[in-house]
Amino acid sequence: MRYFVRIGGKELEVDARERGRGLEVRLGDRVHAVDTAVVEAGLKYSVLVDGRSFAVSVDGDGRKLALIINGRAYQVEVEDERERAGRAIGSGGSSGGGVVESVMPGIVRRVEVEPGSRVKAGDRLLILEAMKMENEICAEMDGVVEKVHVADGQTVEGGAPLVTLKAPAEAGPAAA
Amino acid sequence: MRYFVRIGGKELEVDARERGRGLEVRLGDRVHAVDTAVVEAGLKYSVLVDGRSFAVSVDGDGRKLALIINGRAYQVEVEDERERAGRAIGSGGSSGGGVVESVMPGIVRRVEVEPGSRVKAGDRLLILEAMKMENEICAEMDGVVEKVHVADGQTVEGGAPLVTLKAPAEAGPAAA
Amino acid sequence: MSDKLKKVLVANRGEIAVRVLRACREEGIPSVAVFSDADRNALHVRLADEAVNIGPPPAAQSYLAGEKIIAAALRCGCDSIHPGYGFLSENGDFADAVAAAGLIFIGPPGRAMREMGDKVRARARMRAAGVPIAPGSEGAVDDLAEIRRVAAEIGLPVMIKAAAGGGGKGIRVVRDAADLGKAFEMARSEAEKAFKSGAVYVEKFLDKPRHVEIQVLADRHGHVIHLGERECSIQRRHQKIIEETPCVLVDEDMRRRMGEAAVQAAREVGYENAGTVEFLVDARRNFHFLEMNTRLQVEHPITESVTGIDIVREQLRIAAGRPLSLGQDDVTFRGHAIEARICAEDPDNAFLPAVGVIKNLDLPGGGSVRVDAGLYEGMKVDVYYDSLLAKLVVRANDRAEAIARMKRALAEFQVTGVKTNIGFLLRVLEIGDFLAGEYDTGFIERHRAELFAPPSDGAERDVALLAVTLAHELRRLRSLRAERRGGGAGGEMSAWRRAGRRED
Amino acid sequence: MSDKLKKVLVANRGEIAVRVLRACREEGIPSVAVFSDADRNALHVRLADEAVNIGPPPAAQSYLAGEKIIAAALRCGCDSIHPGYGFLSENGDFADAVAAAGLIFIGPPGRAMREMGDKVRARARMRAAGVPIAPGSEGAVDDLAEIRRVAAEIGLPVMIKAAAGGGGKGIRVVRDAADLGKAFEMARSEAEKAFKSGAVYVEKFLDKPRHVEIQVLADRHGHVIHLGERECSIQRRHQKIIEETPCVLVDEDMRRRMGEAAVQAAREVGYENAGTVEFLVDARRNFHFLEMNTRLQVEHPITESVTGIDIVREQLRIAAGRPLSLGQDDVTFRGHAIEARICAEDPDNAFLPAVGVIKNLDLPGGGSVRVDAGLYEGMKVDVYYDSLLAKLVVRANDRAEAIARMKRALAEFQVTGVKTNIGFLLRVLEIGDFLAGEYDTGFIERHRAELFAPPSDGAERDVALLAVTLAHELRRLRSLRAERRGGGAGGEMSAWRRAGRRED
Repeated sequence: MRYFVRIGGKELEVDARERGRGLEVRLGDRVHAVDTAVVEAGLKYSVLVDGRSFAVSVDGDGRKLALIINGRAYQVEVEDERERAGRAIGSGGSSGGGVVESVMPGIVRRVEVEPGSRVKAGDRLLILEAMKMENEICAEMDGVVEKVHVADGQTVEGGAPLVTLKAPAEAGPAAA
Repeated sequence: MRYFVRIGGKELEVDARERGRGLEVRLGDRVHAVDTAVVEAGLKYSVLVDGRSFAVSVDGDGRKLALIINGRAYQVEVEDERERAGRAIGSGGSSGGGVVESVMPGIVRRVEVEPGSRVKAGDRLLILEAMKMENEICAEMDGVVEKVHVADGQTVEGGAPLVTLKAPAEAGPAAA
Repeated sequence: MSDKLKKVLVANRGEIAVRVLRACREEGIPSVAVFSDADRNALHVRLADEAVNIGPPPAAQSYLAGEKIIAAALRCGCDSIHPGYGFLSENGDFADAVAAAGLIFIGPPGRAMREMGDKVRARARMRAAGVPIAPGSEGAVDDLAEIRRVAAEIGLPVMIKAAAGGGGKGIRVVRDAADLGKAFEMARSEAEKAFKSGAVYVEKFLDKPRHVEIQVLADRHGHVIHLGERECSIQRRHQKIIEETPCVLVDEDMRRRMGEAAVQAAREVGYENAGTVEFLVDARRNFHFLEMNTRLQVEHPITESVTGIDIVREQLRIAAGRPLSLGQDDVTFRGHAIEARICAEDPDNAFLPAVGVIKNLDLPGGGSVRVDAGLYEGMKVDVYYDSLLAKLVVRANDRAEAIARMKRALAEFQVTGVKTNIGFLLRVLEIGDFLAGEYDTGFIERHRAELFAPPSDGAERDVALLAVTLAHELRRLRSLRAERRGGGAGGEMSAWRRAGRRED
Repeated sequence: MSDKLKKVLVANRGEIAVRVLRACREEGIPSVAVFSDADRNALHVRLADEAVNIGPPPAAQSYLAGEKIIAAALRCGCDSIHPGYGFLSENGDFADAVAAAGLIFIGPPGRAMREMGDKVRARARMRAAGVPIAPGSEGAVDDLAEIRRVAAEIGLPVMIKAAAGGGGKGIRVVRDAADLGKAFEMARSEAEKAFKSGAVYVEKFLDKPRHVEIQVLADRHGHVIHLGERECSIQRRHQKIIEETPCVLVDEDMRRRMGEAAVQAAREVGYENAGTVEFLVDARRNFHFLEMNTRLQVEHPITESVTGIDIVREQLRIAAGRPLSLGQDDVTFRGHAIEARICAEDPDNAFLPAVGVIKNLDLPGGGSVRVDAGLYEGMKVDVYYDSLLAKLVVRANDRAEAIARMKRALAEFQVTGVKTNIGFLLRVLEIGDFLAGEYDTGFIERHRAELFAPPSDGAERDVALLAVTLAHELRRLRSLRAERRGGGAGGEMSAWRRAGRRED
């Protein structure tokens, strides 16, 4: 099975096939013998790669996985060739529009933009209070506020949309 | 629900009924308010008895439970009134015969009795090797060997019958 | 009066409640935990002798509800209350209320807390007592014009700080005069919310300051000693994440001088029990009084590791009226200790707090490794409380060995279900300046590029191989579970057996 | 020669493999674990840099297969092998084979091991070197008549011991001349099986002996030092279960004299690396050489706790040819340390080993508490290997505080899925004679009545209440699961919801 792994910005192609009790994994021009043992199914594994030992914890079960390898956390996206083929057929070219989501549950303390506000990357959009700290939620790109999804005092869950930004290109010519 | 709890040699009668979010438990002439929280279902609980806090681990799910309460292990047998009623009807008066079981997997090193052997409590019946140690398996009561279930060199599982003893009363008049 | 407390209520939660409960257990004193509805299953509830529910999750209705806590203590027959840190621990009025209820507050008298709690007044008293302080406003300031005037006088950068502050809350650093207004506003708002007082003051932000503090112990009989220093300069969001002792900058003479200043500070306000005097140390090794934390400090275990003194047990004994069991000359230091704070947060996302349910938890073990935590599998980490999950403390014979041990222990500390800063802490311990001991409170900001560098090519390869291996395993597990649920015809059993074999 | 090892293969499993691997990691030395088929998932495999399968579960085909282990070390590019304790650790021929393969054996030379390993020869050499020894047979004995003669000469009780013995195996105590034959036979059979040599010897069984041992360190440059004593008299089945340091009987003068005797013993055989000289101490505080354990000892952590010295790191440095980093005068002792061995066994059933799968595991934490273990949830405990699951070590300022801390930590140590001796250890720590320090190797036998007393009425009540509460919960959980499986009509959902709420 061919897999596509996204780490940070890069994508690597990895080929894995079962061989005896283990896996034979090819990355670039090198082939590795991988032996995997289940410590707790779905959670904890012991992996030997060419005899090198890795204690790996895993969180997630879809395309996005959080791996903890000897104490270090890595966020990766893994897709196999069938999934990729399926996805290519299914959805065309989705938006890429900039919805700023809440990374954690909290209380919205002060919204500082409104629809139409023009913002630069790093500008503060609103203040979210969580775990007793005020956290500034800032724009990650230049753009124009398309929609504000929350109001002052509102409690939000992690992942809740806060503000939708349009890139300047999408926003059309400057308003004022 | 009425329960019968066997601890060591004693049996205690305990009455438990749900009351609000918790239990009301009666033992003797005292009634206790019990609040139970599940830490890991089937394994770990936090129990408040009249505000006194107990961290309890449990192993087993039948009549026999192993409880660990603040580090101390207790073997108990619990039966509710329905189970007791059912059992009273089901089986008449079972034997109480003395089957000596292997408490662990191991290898039988030397059987030292044979059917008909007369033994006293504490006499050695056989030697069982496990975890690199020779363990003497001794009679827990006076009696006569009725049956030997194993032979030298045999590998046994935990719980396997080793020797069946008859109490002297059951064994009839002394043979020789 | 007996020389032992009769029963202690611990008015806190999380690792520090566990810490105090363990000390009570070891001292042979019965203990009572309090818990909010969010903490019914918490470790501190399970480790206490008794436990009392004190209300809903928000702290204001539970862990900050002083009257409920005092009522619980009285109802359970306690003679004393330990406040831990945070929550009510530096609330002088609470300490007074505890005393007024006939109970012992395990900490300093309310009066001493108020003297030190008002940072503005504390600065004035320390200046009078001859303890060196940093330049800044004479008193509290409440208008922008005054802030601008002081800033101009002492020179930028400055800090605007809550007069009632602590724990990094209500602090803003200003490097540019144009930002004074915004910073003033935010500091005041945060201070208002955290401490119910919006009063702020201005202090010189020292050039590359190191944050070094001195632990003191004071009994009811006038004995005050210090237990050496802790270096706490590795901070993010103005909160410490790595602390160590000794501080590489501090030699025996400087330790003696700082220790004497700290003891003087404690004496000046009639201090009692354990406390910490914080100093800022500038590049020329001058030290300036910053504030006194009138409570047990998060990082107290590193001092315990090198001195062998159990600070919480000393607290319990001091509160019972016993004289200190040791004098200044009995305090000796052995080796080097480091603490790392394991927090539920996302370093890659501005260290924002993370939430979740702990799925898997492996704690490190072995020699000279200490874990203080309230963690357990199945624990919900939510937004109500602090993001501190655990403290990992190591000791070794010297600093290099302690760092090596910390790296080893951090690598063993595995948490899934919630994001943590463990990987980030490991990266800090690999930065050359940290290894050389050359750092100050600006360390993390200054080393962003290294701290957030992508993995090396070799590491990336390994991660890719492991990611695919795990993804492959998870697919196997999914199909296995689907088969088990579906029953599966005879022909399909082979996959199950194949999977089952490896799961053995 | 570099002063650091290049890569270490750890020829062991369980907690001691983990212990050594951690030291390698902290010392910056790459490590290789070996594992049998039973240990693929084991912690030591996961904590090593590399891991090599060396065969099926029986030790003879894996952890005792010296040639496989040496081959693995060579294949992985190791320059050294650490044997841990047990298995091949006291096999002089293995040490020689390691050296012959061009590898460093992290331990004493094979010659020194053989000298000490043959208990009969060791007794002779020690006597010649002026180290006090206990009365007994001059050499090995192999017929019952000779045993009877020696027993008559030195007087009963006597011990019949394997000449190649260790770890309590192949030892029988005889109090009655009538039992000499049976004991001889069993000791010989056990010795034959454990050590491949049935040779035994006879030694006076001292009246109420205490088992006190001295840790020594010796480098390649002729420096030999001792790290004080360990008291190991709390034993069951001739195996230690609780050890402490210092020994209440040993004052400074006695420690110096025993230390010098131990150093003399080590010098006599040209010892190198870490080793332990065991003494029996009689009621009049006379000490007699018992044997030397030519390897790392299970209970080495208590010495580390009070001296601050990492014995395994010293082993790695000594093996690399470095001189000892400290002299005898640099060794100081701080406080009191105790170790308790957590074993998979059933104290209520003659301490027979127990087996199972670890379902739930909670390890204790907090200050001055150390856990050395290879434990994890899901681990299979089976009959192939030793029953030692974990070592719990505490340190405190004095003995009473250390006992209190140990009790606290043991109570937090929860294991389900396999029977353990944790409750038994707690009971030992409550016996008056133990608290008073008045004990010897007969302690457990003598206190059977107290140690196995039924719970008090109050405790019994609590257990009954909790048993019923848990039984009630388990019934609820069962019916909940049955409902979930069955789907359940709308009306039956209420039970599910009710149960689910509490499971939150």
